Amino acid sequence: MPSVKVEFSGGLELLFSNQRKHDISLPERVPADGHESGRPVDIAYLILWLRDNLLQERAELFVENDSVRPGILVLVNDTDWELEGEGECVLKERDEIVFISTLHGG
Amino acid sequence: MPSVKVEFSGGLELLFSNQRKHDISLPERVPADGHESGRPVDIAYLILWLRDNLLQERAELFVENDSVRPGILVLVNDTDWELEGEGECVLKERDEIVFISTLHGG
Amino acid sequence: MTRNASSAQLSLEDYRRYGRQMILNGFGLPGQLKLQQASVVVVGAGGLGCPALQSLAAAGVGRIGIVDHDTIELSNLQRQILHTESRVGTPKALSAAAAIKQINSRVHVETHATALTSANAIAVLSGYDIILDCTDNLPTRYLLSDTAVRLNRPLISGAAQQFDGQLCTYNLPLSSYASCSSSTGSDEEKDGVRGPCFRCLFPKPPAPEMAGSCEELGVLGAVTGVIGNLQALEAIKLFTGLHDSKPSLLIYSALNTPPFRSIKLRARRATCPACGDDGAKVGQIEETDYVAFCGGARPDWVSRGL
Amino acid sequence: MTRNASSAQLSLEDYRRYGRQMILNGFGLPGQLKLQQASVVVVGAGGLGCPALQSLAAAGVGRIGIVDHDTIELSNLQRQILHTESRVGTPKALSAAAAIKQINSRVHVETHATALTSANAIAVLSGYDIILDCTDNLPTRYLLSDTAVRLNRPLISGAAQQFDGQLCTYNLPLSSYASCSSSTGSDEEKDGVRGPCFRCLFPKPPAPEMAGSCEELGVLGAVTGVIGNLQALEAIKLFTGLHDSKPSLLIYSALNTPPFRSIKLRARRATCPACGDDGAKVGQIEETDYVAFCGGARPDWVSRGL
Ligand SMILES: [Zn+2]
Ligand SMILES: [Zn+2]
Repeated sequence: MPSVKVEFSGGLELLFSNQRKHDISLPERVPADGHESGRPVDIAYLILWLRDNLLQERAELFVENDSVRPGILVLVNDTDWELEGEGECVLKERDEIVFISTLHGG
Repeated sequence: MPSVKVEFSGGLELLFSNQRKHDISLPERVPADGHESGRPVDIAYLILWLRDNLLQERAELFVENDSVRPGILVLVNDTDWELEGEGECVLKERDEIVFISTLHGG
Repeated sequence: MTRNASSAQLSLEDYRRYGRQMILNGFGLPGQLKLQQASVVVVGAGGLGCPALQSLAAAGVGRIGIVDHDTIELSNLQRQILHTESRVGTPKALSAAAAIKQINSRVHVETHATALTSANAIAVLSGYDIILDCTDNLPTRYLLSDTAVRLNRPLISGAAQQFDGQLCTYNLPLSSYASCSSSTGSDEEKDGVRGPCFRCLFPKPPAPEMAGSCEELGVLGAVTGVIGNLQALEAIKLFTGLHDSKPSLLIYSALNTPPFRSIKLRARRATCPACGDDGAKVGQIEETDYVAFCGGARPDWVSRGL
Repeated sequence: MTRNASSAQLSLEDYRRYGRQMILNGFGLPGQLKLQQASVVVVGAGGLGCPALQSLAAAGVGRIGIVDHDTIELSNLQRQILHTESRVGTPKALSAAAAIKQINSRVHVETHATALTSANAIAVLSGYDIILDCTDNLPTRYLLSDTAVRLNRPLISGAAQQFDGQLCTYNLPLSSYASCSSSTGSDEEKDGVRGPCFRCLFPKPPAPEMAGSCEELGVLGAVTGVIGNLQALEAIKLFTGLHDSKPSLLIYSALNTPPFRSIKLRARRATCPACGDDGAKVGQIEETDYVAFCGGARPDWVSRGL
């Protein structure tokens, strides 16, 4: 049951009850009824878990083709997830995952 | 052998070869010839270790009465050391210890 | 902060002027009225004071005091962005007042073109809700902290040197400032719920050898700009009740990765000679000679070859 | 950046003016000369552009372009701190130019009081070493990124909304900029060593529903002040060779604890339609209608009750 901290920023928090920070407990492995079940819980699974459990509205603004919408940046412990294996990055206890959208005001 | 990160800021780096960040490996326990030897390595020991091994000049600007000079703030993983037991705070692997002096310019 | 927010009015012109902040969550008309009724004093109209004053005036803080006894020199213009070439030689307090009046003529500006001393600090500062420390020397920083404790005011302290900056709100009200500073709370009630003062954290100043001024050590104008704006933001958060009331110290180093670090601070020190508990205080500050306390006149760095 | 630093001169007056930054470690006379010979263009003279322009001019950047087609409104004064009450109604580019001339008349200021479009972007921006994105809308942000990639220029992008800000230097030179941008390096050599562009990170804009402007969502002036000053600092670090050349994104949230977070960014994306490798690019941007790409005209938030 890794407990991870999830944060939404840049407007994405609006999709999650306008709350920026969430503490989340996930199963150790992807549940048996899931796609590719049995693998350790990774960010790909977290994204779907957030969609199914935490998202309040308009899933299409957060998820596209079972990953995040291309305009959303995912950060794992303050590092761009592309440097960490993207969706395949396995979650460890106390990881901090941040989802941000770009701001554009000035 | 906990490896800790030590950072100096606010001018204190001038006493340490003008280098802000240092990676340091310490013994697991305070060596047998030290004061109160045998106890786990804590910040009190780190301060003396820094004085004896890393300090380049004028120890009196860093150490006073076997602790840091009163004008120096010690931070353990971004928390004021007074909240962490001050010198008795035992060091763990990858702890970040920051020593800062106050800036006063404007 | 002294008048009652609910009875106050905002002019139609001010609705237009401040609309972009009044639509913010948690700000609104009540937030704007609180700013309008608030007062702040900025000590030092230099590298930190200029950007702080600019932001405070633009946001519509009702009454702003400016304390500075200096006159403008050419070497100030690299960072003291309210002053202009044509005003070189004139007092900084007056120059800064003229500049912020051009941005917002509705702000009431009070200038104190005088040096702050232990003799006048209470008189000069007591008329304001919040004090901004934008000074450039340690003796005045200790004087400001001790005075803020005596006046029971938050002290938003900024500092900048070379590529580095620090920000801390001392004597921070630990329950919501907007509510606890209302006229219903007595000074005694407020006393118990304050964060540490400058002296709690730094009971002893750094050695004079390590404490050059900006004039001696240099500073980048963008660094003072960042810290000065952050000081204004702290004040706005306190006035509008948006501050989280957690004492913290922000350290900034423009060349570091990451550049910012936030530190969770201790509670105030019961034994602090300034803000400690009666009977537990160790030492006393009543007769402090601030300059002597900080090691006397600063050493001459140039002659020491540093 | 085009002339040779070693042959340039600094006037005696400039030694006095810039002394406080010239004594900084790693800055010195070479740093000041690099700034004097540098050019920067600030796109948007609003909430971010004003503080950025102020810091760049005060520091002595030799040539500064200002691009803005807007005129000043009363509602701008809450955060656009170069503009004054008396200049309401006049073009922002001219007002900003007048303001920074008062700080530093030795800076050469060029105004472009015109809207940036895909038709004129190359012509307007190609004359400058570094581009600052201080705009307030997504279509222009994509246009600026694509243009910066084509011109092979670093793009220092700031953004601010409500209590939040972001800062990122796109197309960052990964070896020292001060050296690699000298006349000896060809464009091809430089091409291979750049960080990601805006499109690498955000290939698709956020849904229009989530992308209001500052006018719609609001913003605090001190937040734009912090980010604008940080943008100026990025430029100064690049010009003087003090940048660490590590692509990173800074996110700021004034109400968060801690308020700042720095993120280590990926390399540029080989498949990026803008900055990707020839042959590997997926999609193309040549004929992009930037407004349509970002979802067309923004929804009317007021009528949607948000
Ligand atoms: Zn105290
Ligand atoms: Zn790209």
